[in-house]
Amino acid sequence: MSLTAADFVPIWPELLLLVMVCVILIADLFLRDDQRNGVYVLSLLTLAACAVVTVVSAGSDVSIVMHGMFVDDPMSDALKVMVYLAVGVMLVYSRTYIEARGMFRGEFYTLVLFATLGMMVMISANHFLSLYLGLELLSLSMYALVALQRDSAESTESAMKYFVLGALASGMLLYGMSMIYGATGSLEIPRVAERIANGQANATILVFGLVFVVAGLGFKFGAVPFHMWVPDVYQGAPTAVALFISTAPKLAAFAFAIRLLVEALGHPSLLVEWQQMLAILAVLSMAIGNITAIAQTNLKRMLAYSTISHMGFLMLGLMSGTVDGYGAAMFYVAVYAFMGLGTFGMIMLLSRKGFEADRIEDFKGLNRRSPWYAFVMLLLMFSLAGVPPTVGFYAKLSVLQAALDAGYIGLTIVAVLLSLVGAFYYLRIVRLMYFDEPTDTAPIVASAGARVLLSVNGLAALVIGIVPGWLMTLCQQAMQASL
Amino acid sequence: MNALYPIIPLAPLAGALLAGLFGRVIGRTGAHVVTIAGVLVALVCSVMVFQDVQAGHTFNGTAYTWLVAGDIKMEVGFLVDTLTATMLLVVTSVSLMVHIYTIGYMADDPGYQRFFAYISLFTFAMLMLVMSNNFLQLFFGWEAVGLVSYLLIGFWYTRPTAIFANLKAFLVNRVGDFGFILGIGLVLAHFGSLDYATVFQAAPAKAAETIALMGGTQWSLLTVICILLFVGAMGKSAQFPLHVWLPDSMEGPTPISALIHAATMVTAGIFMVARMSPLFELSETALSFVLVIGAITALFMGFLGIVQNDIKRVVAYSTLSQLGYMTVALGASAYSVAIFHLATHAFFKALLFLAAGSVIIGMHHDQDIRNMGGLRKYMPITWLTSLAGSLALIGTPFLSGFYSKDSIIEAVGASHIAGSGFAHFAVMAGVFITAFYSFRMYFLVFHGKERFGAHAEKAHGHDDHAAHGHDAHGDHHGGGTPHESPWVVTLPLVLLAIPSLFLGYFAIEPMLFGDYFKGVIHVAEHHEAMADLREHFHGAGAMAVHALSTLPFWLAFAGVAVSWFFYLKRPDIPAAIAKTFRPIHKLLLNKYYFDDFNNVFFAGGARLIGKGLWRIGDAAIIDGFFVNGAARLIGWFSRIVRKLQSGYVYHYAFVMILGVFALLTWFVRT
Amino acid sequence: MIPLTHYLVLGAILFAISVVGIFLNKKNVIILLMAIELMLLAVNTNFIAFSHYLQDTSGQIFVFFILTVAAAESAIGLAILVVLFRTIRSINVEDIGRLKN
Amino acid sequence: MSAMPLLTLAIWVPILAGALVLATGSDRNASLARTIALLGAIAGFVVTLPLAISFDTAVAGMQFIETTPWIPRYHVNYSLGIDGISLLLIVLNSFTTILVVLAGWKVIESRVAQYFAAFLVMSGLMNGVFAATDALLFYVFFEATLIPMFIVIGVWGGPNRVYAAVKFFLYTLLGSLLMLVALLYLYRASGGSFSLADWRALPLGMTPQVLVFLAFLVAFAVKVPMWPVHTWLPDAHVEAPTGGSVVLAAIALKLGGYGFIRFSLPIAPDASHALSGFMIALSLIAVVYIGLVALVQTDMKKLIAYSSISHMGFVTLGLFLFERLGVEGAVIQMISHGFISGAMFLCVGVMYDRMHSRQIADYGGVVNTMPIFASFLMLFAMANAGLPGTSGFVGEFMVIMAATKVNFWFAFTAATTLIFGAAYTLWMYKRVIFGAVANPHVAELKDLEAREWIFLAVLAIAVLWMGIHPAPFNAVLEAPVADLLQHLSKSKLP
Amino acid sequence: MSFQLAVFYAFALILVFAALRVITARNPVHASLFLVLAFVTAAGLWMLLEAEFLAITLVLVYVGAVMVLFLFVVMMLDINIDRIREGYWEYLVPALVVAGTMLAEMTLLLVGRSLRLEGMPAPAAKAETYSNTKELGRLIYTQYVYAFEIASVILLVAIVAAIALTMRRRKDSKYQDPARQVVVRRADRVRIVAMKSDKPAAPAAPASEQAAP
Repeated sequence: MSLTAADFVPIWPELLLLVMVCVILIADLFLRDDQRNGVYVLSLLTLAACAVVTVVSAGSDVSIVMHGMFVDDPMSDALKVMVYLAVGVMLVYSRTYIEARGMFRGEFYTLVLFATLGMMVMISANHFLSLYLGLELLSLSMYALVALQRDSAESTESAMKYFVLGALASGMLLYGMSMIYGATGSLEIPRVAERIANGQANATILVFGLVFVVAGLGFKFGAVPFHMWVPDVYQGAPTAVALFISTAPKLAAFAFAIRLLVEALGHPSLLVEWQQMLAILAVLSMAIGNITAIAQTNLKRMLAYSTISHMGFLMLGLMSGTVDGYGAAMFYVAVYAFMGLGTFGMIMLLSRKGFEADRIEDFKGLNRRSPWYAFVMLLLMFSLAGVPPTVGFYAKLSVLQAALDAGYIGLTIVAVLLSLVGAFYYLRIVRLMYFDEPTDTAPIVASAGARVLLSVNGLAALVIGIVPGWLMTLCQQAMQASL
Repeated sequence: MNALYPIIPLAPLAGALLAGLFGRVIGRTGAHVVTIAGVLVALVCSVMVFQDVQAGHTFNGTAYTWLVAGDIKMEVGFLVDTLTATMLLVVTSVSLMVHIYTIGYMADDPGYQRFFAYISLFTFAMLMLVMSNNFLQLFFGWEAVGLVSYLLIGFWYTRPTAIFANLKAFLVNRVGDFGFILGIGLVLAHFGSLDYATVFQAAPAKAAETIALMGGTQWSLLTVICILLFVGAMGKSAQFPLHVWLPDSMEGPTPISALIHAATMVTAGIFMVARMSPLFELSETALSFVLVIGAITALFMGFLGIVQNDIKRVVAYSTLSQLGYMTVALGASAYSVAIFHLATHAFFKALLFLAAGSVIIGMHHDQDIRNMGGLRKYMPITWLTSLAGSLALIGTPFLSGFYSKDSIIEAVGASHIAGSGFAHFAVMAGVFITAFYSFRMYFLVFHGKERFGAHAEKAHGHDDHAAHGHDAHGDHHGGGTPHESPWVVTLPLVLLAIPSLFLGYFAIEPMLFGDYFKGVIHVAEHHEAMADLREHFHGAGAMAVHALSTLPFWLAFAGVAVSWFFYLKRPDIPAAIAKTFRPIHKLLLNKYYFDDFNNVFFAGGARLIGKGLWRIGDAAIIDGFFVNGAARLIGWFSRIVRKLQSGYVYHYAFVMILGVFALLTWFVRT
Repeated sequence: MIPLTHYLVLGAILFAISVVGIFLNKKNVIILLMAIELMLLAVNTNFIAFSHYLQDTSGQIFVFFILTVAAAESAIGLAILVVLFRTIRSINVEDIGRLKN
Repeated sequence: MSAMPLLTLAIWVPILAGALVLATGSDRNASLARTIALLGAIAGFVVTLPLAISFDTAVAGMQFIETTPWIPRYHVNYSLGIDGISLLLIVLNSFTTILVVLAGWKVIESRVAQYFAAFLVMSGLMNGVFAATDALLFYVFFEATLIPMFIVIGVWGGPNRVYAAVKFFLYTLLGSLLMLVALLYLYRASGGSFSLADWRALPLGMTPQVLVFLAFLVAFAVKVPMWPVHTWLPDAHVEAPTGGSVVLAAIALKLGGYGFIRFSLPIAPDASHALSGFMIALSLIAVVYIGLVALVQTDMKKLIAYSSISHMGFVTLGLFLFERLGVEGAVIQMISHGFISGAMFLCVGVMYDRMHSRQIADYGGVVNTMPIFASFLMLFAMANAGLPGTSGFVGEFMVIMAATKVNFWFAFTAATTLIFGAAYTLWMYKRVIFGAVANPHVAELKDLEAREWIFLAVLAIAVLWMGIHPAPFNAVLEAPVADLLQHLSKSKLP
Repeated sequence: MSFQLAVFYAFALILVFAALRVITARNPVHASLFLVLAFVTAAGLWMLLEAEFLAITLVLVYVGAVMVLFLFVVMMLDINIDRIREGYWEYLVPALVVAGTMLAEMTLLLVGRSLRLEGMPAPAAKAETYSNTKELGRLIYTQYVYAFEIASVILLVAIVAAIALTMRRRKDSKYQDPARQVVVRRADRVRIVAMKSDKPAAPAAPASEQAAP
């Protein structure tokens, strides 16, 4: 029962991150306020190091270690790298922003890195327990991060809501897991799948558990009707944290769905059940998300509803029940995370001390103030709307293709029509930026890093749109090798 | 192909382009020199071609391929035969006269070069039309002459009446063209070619063919084609009920009234039907249609001439009536007679118009005949040429008009197709009316009391264009005495008077009864009108002598006599009659209310429907209900849905639980 | 011998009670946190019952970790509660409704 | 055949030129932006000339083929190729871009670089649409054109530009999204291919054909636009700046007609046959209904916009007659409409630049102060009314001829355009140009300046050339149209 | 009814009652105490399931630590109890409908025949030497060591978060920094400004100024 060196090789990134978090935690105690930048740099370096380790150790094989608790497969490697990237970019974008809001402290960075660790655990989970623990590690860090701007009523209120609803969702998830455990007698994902395949599991109780599991999962994704927290938290949380919530955890949630639904409960008899459940969630999410977004005046809130609708699209890919579909969903979530980074990055770019550029009106006349950032935002908005040649189009294309492949023609058409509704509010941003005169004429201040990265982010929406092949292939191959 | 053929149309085109595009460079003199040279070249070539054709050298061939689509070739080509040659001569000679005349008439108009460019362009288009050997080119010329007509009617573009008239002319012509193009379409669809020769050759075989147009009713293909083509002719040749544009077209300068709206363009329809004789001969119904339409035009348009007071309008209604005569001839299968009348009419009507123009110049651009009188003293050449023209028009024996018109009356009398009885009556009555209005005008203008000056102030309404400087005759506002026009104006009058007087005498025998149109105009065996005519013809002189004892002559005489009595002897009578028959007079003055009907029903109706479709169809239903409605619906739904997000965590939890509950109920069925 | 279903039904009842508690309670956030604890209790009972009847200890291990996490969760929840109270001077659920559409 | 990737150049030269303009230009040195834009537009046109010169009219299939794998995951290729139909449209497009740059030369004073860049990029994207032989590539270009157009209308447009821009965008997006579903369906049905050639050969049952056809129909009908999904066009045209209107009318609408030729007809031939009555009915409604609506417009641009819809009705009518003359006529009509509507909008632009009004009632007697302009407009108005000798006649004539062959009443209804077309065009002309000088503003008008003279003259030459000598235009269409009709004559039902 | 069953029912009833009281108690302190009762009874039930270690842990961790924390917070926050239960029953009907139906559904499902859970054999008795605590301890430190480590990280996060949220200085609270006080120099506090000597202002004004304080 003892662990060998082979057990530790795949978890190198996690170990490295854990060690570094502790280092940062301690180092922070000894740093003066004006040396705080060290924490920032160290965090970025940590992420970079993790990325290097992950990439170097990446292979096309699947290895299960730590007594079946941990799995290292191409999908996890790919997702982890994306998570590092998302977190790193988020740190760069938010550098100026958090400083202006008194959050530029060690806790911010340690909590972010703890959350990252939680995501990594989720991504590599091979056991319900590691799945759950990873999820909680992520969630608890998130709750704290949302509340971190503690003199803000919005921030704390949203943290409270997030916490209560999150705990409720965890409870549901656990209830579902307990049922699955009862039906299969195991908590280890491959063995659960094996028992189900062998017909040893009680089908009704599995479905019973499945409902709760899907509910918990729906909460993580922010799918309707488990979405209610999303707008309030996005709006209430500091933009940096909202950015964080809307990007990297979606990648983890995707892994979570793959592990739980596909790997554990992917048996055809259950597949049809959760396909339908996801279909319902997908349609509701796309409809409610897109339609409600239209009525929003707060940009963060609007983006929250946009996220909800995008999660609906993501589910189209997941529910297809094919490896291609999962690949499409992975591509979608990667692209989505990437676009989320850019849009929230833009909000932070326009914000400054004492001013939160989170009303839609704040983007008025941006083209006058800064044609370049208006262009970046334009690309991001069209990308979110799924208009070619931006990358968002290919994301939409691949999930629609997956849904159609699975025979959901009606659903595809509904999705397409709802994305038209979606285009309306993305267009509104572009409209304000380009067609209106600015009301706010303050110069745009941001760190050079954020400026460069944001430009790269926006341009990439176009460039990857022009050459999307590699990323699609990457996701596709990662899924194929992992399942 | 004879090298002369392309030169004939292209020479005027070259003149037109030079005058039009480089008008400013070459100046006024340059403009008329190049255009007249162009037309002169065309005339000379036409004469040569005419002789060539007389010598038996006809031609039918392609000059240029316009477009090829699969096995359908659309080409430009020439068909040169006696019909073409005749038309060439008529067109180029009248055109040349008008060109020369214009030098004087438009002498001080700022649009001088433009005018020459237009009339030369017109000449080109007309020549293309008559030389065509296929329907496409025919349509080309057809529309091109319409375009120039449009441009010329609106030549004085600041006059509201002129720009109204040219729009009207174009649109009414377009109605005709609408039928015409459909006719062409049917030809192409059923014959697979647009070439005259091919179509004419295949036509007899298709005589029995029918097409279903409405429901199951079968229509004779050729009847439909012929009627549709004739609808085109109705537009261009101003046949009832598409005649409405022609009187208004008098808003244009007088030279073009002579050239386009009397001598050439309006006869394009007549020419076309004559050209299509192989088709029309195969359809009795179409011929009847032609006959009746022609008869209506001939009679009823003549009536309108009686009440007109504008010198040009009188001539214009006369033209309408005469076009009706030609059409009647066509309907009676007397195509050659129609062409004959076309030719003679071209000369004497051009003469009358140009003479009227000369009078207008003399009258300082006053066109109201009530303000004239006794002009013969002042304008002797104009007077004499006018008299010649009028006499020719009313059909005085030995003069051109007599031969052509009398032939028509006889041909109709000999025809037996449906409607020929009515037509015969109409043309007969028309003789009296023609004589009456022609001499009414003649007497009012050249004889009787000198009325100019007295009413001038109140009657110069037609003249507002003069304010823009085309008229530099000085004190045109009624002051001054009339004077004879310069030689450039009177020369064409004299030159035109010659054929007006003598052409008929010399041409009737070869044109109607010789082999002149053999192989060009087809007359079916059973249409015996021409044969009948030929039987009774014993030479031009004999015909004239014989005419003295026939009804038309005496009708014409009566017309002249009555008008003399009414307008010279007892000028109070017309007014009394007008008063007695007020409703009829009013009807005539209002041109049978056709214009009002068209304005209200067609123009107004179209605008009303358009407005309805726009406001209701586009704005209310499509945009309002569907497009904006969908947006509003989503917006409304959005406002409803957003209320769900109440901000209270227990609501959120409730929704989550409800979700689980719903999923549970839906999926877990034991 | 107690049938397994007894425990499961008990778990379901507890679960339902906690659910009712969450959305019935409009005044006190602390009660919300307690209701969540009840829910976890229901889950734990399920796990232990299954673990017992399946003779598989992994269920109990899971419960162990749930307890651990729940403790941590409570700590954070209470911390947020304290922060919340400091900013809005209330832990009344109805006062936590500034963020809405 | 040239070894140069000519089509790639035709697409990317304008786009890169646009990027260059965007990068170098700002309102401070606007003249630099203008110059680069003009050079870019000319370069874009020049690179299409070798296509026209070395085009082989005898070949029915694609020429200048280029293929590179693009998205291997979905077997999507960057594959380009043109036949005669695409060739005409590409050259027309590149040509129009130059005019548009000239048209905006002086008028656009704010965000100059963005304006020109938008047009250059749009030009490249449109070329991409016409050259793509891979459905997804087509779609990407097809949709991407929306973005610059949206910006152009919205930024440099009139007072109601926001509504118009959004309406334009959403309308067209709606159409193309349904088309996307059809593309995905076909991808699946063809066993994983986006190649148009594969789809053309793909046997399909009647129901799928009809569904695919309808999905395409929505996309292309909106673009064309066909009645009743046309209402975005008048708004877009009225609000767009002159250049925008020109491109919209001259090129963007052609995407719809082109789409029918490339997608609907060859992929769903049986459905096309089955639904041809429906299509013809819609086309004829467009001709008559829109003709009447155009008659009562009081805004010049709106009138021309409606006239565009009516004229495009001939395109769809011609296509669905399944007659050689009809299909060729439709393509000819597209090209001709490109010239004429472009010219008409430029003319309105010329007046608008001086008077800042598009209301017919504000004008009158313009000929007195702008005689040369009036002459040009007369030519274009006559072309718009379909006068023989101008390009406007050729396509209409061919389509009417084809229609008579199919059904007399089709032709009858279509031919009413002779009357309506003339009525609304010339009535407008009369009210705007003719008459006495209506007001002091008209009295102060200056006639054309050299720049305007050039672009109107160029278009006038084009209109006349195509009217007098259309044979070369039609010659390139012969082979592909024959091929298409041959293809259409065979059922694809499995 | 066996003894075990009787004990089960007794504990279960108390548990349900306590749980109900938790969510209905007017006073949060009472609610906490009822929660303690619920935990204790639950621990009893767990005992019946031979999960001794967990039962004890539950009491230890929850009753001993977590609930104390709860109580502490309840006491610390000065909560207006009077307002606490206003409008409590407003959502009772929908709540009962949904929760009741859901419960009914779940129960039906769990006792339904199709589930055949009744057929699950009663587990064999454990060996005498079997120690639940020992077994769990062995597993936690061997097979589940990875999970254990993560759990410890979670606890660390909880610590960090709790400190970060509650222990930071407030922006508006005033505090002294001895280090800065020590290094302060005269120039930092006092500034001598040279002023041009002026004639004293007219004495009329001061009347109103002096009235102000």
